[in-house]
Amino acid sequence: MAVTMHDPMTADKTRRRTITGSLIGIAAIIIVGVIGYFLFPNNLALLTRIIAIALLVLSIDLVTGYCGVATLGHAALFGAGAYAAGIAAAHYGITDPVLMTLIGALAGALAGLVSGLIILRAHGLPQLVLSIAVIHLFHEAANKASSWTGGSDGLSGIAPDALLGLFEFDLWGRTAYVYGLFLLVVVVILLQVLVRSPFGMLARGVREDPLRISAMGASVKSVLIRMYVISGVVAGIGGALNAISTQVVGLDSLSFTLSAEALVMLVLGGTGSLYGALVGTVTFLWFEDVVSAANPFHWLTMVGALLIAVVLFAPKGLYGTAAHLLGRIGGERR
Amino acid sequence: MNDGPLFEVKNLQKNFGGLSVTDNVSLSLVPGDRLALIGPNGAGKTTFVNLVTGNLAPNSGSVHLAGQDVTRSSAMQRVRLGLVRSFQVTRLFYDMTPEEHVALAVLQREGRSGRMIGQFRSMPTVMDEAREILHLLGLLELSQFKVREIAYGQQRLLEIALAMALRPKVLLLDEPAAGVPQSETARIEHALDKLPADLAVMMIEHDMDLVFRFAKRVIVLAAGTVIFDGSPQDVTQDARVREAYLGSYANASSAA
Amino acid sequence: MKKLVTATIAAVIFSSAAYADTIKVGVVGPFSGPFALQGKNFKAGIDAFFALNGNTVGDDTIEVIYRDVPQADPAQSKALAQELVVKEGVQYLAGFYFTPDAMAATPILEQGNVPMVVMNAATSAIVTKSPYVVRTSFTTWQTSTPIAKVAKDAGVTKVISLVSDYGPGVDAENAFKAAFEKVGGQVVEAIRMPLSTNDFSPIMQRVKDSGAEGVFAFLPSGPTTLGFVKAFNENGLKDGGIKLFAPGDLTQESDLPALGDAALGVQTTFHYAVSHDSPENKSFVEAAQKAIGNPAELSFPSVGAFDGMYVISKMIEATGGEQDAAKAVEAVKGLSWTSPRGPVTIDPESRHITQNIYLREVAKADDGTYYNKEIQTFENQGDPGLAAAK
Amino acid sequence: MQTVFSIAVDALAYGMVLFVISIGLSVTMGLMRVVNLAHGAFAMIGGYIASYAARDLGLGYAVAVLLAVVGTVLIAIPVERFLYRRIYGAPELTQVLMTIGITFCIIGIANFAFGPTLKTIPLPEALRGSVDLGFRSIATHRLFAIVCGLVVAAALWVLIERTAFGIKLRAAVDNAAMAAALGVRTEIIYAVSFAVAIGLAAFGGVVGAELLPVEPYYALRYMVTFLVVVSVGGAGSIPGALMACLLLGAIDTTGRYLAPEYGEFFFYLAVIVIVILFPRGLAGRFK
Repeated sequence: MAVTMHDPMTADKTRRRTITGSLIGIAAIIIVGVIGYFLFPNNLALLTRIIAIALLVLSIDLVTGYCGVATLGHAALFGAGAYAAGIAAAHYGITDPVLMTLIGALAGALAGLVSGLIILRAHGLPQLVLSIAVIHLFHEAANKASSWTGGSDGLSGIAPDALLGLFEFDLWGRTAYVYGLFLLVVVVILLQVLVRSPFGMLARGVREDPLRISAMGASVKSVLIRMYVISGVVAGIGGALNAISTQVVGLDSLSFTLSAEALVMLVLGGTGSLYGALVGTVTFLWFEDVVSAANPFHWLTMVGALLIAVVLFAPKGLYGTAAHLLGRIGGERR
Repeated sequence: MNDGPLFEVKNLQKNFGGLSVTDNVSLSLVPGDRLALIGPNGAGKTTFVNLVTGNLAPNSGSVHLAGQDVTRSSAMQRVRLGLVRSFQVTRLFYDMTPEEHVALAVLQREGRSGRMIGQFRSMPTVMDEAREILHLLGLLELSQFKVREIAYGQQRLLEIALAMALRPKVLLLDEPAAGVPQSETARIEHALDKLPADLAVMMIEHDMDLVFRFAKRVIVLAAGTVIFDGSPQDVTQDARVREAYLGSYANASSAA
Repeated sequence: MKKLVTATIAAVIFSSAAYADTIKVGVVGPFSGPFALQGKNFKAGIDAFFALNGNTVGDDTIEVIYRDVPQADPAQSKALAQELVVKEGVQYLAGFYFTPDAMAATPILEQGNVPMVVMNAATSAIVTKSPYVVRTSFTTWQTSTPIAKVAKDAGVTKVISLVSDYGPGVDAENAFKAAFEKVGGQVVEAIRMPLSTNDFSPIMQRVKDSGAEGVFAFLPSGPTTLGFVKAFNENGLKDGGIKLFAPGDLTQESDLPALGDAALGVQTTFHYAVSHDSPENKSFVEAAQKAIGNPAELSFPSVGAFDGMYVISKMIEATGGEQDAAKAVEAVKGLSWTSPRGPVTIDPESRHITQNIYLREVAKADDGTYYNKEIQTFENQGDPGLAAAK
Repeated sequence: MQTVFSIAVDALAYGMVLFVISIGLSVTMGLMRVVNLAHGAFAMIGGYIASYAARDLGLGYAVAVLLAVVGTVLIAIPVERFLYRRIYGAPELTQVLMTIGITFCIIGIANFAFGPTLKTIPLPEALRGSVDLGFRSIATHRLFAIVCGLVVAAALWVLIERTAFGIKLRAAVDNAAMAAALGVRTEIIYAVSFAVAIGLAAFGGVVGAELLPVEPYYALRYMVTFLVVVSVGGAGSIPGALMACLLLGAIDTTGRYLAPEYGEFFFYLAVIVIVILFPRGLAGRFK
């Protein structure tokens, strides 16, 4: 067709540029991960924890950053994954780590569906309150079902098999870390594909103007519910990773505190971009680890100061502001 | 398809409290219709649009689309049946490009917008159609800019492009030229000329020049009821229309 | 890159070589957050131990590394414990205020060849999770059982049980019920209250309606105990002659200034009162109060930490500073000594501490401060919880 | 029957305590559109000041309350000037980040300055003890809290609906640019409203201290409760907040009486049902 002859290059270039961008991003994650492995061989447990939480933060980003749904109850999805994987191992003897991960993902998806159906009944502040109510209900349910979950003592007795029958989950946490890094990379690749897909575009549309989306004949609610389920898969994998690597699941994984902290990490890094979520998580947890080791008694003040500083000097979040600045420099050069 | 009109509104009624905002309105459209709906401020045009598109539920009366009763259908379902609207105040995704907008609409029409893998840029049919529509409306050069970076007049054109991409049977244009500087209305008119011939179009508009150039038929709404239904030539001669417009609308139309 | 790796390896070797004469002890506890007070008490107990006994055992020097887990968070606890073992090279893990935090770290012990000394976490089952766990605090079963006899002796036969709805609360409910029914009493109703309860008035109404003559209560130490005790008085239960029995968490010393007159006369059973009258305790309290800064903040976790350090010092002595968890734990099985709380023994079988449990009553001292006055001693109490679980 | 009355009285007292503390938050969130998660932190500061004045300095209760309100407002003024002013009109998530940061800092400072123990505010003789209502006795300070709640509600209503300041405030909220064009100094209006909200927080923190005791984690422990109450009532509406507090107080109290072990379930299920039925808050319907 004549029209397409106009500039077939531009679209192709855009496509190639985004794909290159994604590849660079993935490569960066792997490189940082490998450097982390060699630079902090004794801190792998912390690094694994960061990866698990990063999956939760990514999952919040899917609904908050990409669809505009604010939530303070997302740990429900993470905790569901953690408990499902843990219960499968402790009560049913399903100790294969890959199988546990799949169970976690499935449970996360289910929890995503349930909490999505409730939370999406309102907007704005009432929505935030619904999400708080949901996480408290999940928390109470886990506390009550103590014969399954161990209640407040935590669910212990989770002993995952060697990964692929070859690699034991050892004291040094090497296997858990490598497995976690692998999961993270796979998830980020899939999410890259997702956010660039027609569905990803639809989700961004929902964030910017739901009314316009429905005027195009698409169902806003269905988009949001589907995204909630996907988000549940991601968070559930994070929860399962947590259960596998620490071999115990506590009520904290279903808590308001974790939900709120994860949201703070996301906003810290910058919403609406996968890398923002990762940068936010790493910065927050690393900062917390360093300051709390330096002063276990009064580190909270430092974290508070960091948050205030970010709002004042990097209002789009750390990654968002950096990307914006780089974009401006790049723009001037062009 | 049956022999009835493509689109029909029967005895539509909407009350807010004791006030009838839409009072027993009936009208119908056939393929190829070019209808302008006009009326002074407060005549109930916006309410009527919302009733037709399904954003408001009527107290009584019915809406039919292609022989089907859609009175109880949601706005979304009506779009899928071929009733598409544009907005009086631009509603677009400011962080996305025109190309993405139109491609999304095309994908949505084809039922492919839920696909979670692949990019529209690697779907040749979608790309071809999107670029064709953008080209038709003269937006192709802007296709890679963010919408927030392009001029308002062009954003209005993109609204029309979006509607076209959905290939409607009935198109409801809510003041397509609202907020566009006089110098650029020609481009809007130009775009309207390119709408498919068999499409039924209902336009709500204040700009009488545009109405006269575009419409083959005019309906005047005042105080919630239809007071005139006829040709553009006759509308200015009608006594009731003059009465309804005296004062309030005479000023508004010259200002528009 | 190569340089970096070399440097890292050098650092690792250097740090592992360094503990030839410095023995590191990693202490995990809540040093910030809502339970920071209890973490502060850990540190005070440990500092008091060093103040009284020095920080050397033979020619080895003990160094304590603190890690913060503000709220029960097993994942973080495990990550920090792991970091302490592999990165900091600690030979002993200690502390652990919450049960899930302690449980989470137990899988590390055998692989890391590290004993764990639990300084607070009070669920019976922890010691069964690994043969390298030794506990110097108490269990909820241990402190909740004797109060049943106290209630019976006071002539109360119908009791309503009110506990916070979480692990230790459930333990307390079961312990009391078992012991009270054994002596012929009856628990007419057992209510579990959400941890987040702010207003206890409706629950006091339930107590009135139940027709019980006494209340058994377990709440974690901290803000909620204040509301509970006040509601008990203000709703006329105290004046109505209903007696309140509880393990000592309800009236920990650091909460007493806030509870004030409201708590006067409340009887609790516990393993330690700051007021315990013995020369050992006198010197301990003096050192610990100095360490904590504000004397009013001193409470029971400090003594668990103090004795925990004593046990660790004995372990170091037995192993000569070598890392040998099995030998270290073996050495303290059956160990007896006089703690600030009184005579204690590490039970060789369960590795839990056998100790006196005291009946105390909140009283007002001459200087206007409040304290737990010991009025009766139940000697050599083991952990009935472990037996009950079997 | 007696039990029903008794529960009702408890519910009323609990609801009014919630009301006194949360109403300030309703003002900031509804009228100034700031999600102020640090509200509880200011209530806590009030509690600390009152405790210090009454317990450590031995001042009277009334003086302590006054000092608490004035002192907290004085502390809040620079915070408003340098931090809050930056987030008026910012996205909700940014406001959440900023105000959580402020909360963390205040907790850290309170912990450092006053230590982690519980702080009480000694009541005057008149408020100690219990009053016999015939069918039961109730603590005098609870009656006092009920009265305080009613007085605050009435005073606020008058301030917003009946004074020149109220008119300017509502104008500034509806359309800041227009109000500014009409000569209303919106910055001052905002600063004053913020001060009023903080003063109410401090007042509530002191009056409610018997039920919600003052300690460093106060700010986080009750944050969710305040947020829920305000949003269930409909932010910015005084009658809405009052209804929400009484309703949620009643649900909480009744649930705690009938089935304490499922108290949390009742409460949050009720919240979900109410929010779904009244998405714009209880007061939304009546506007």
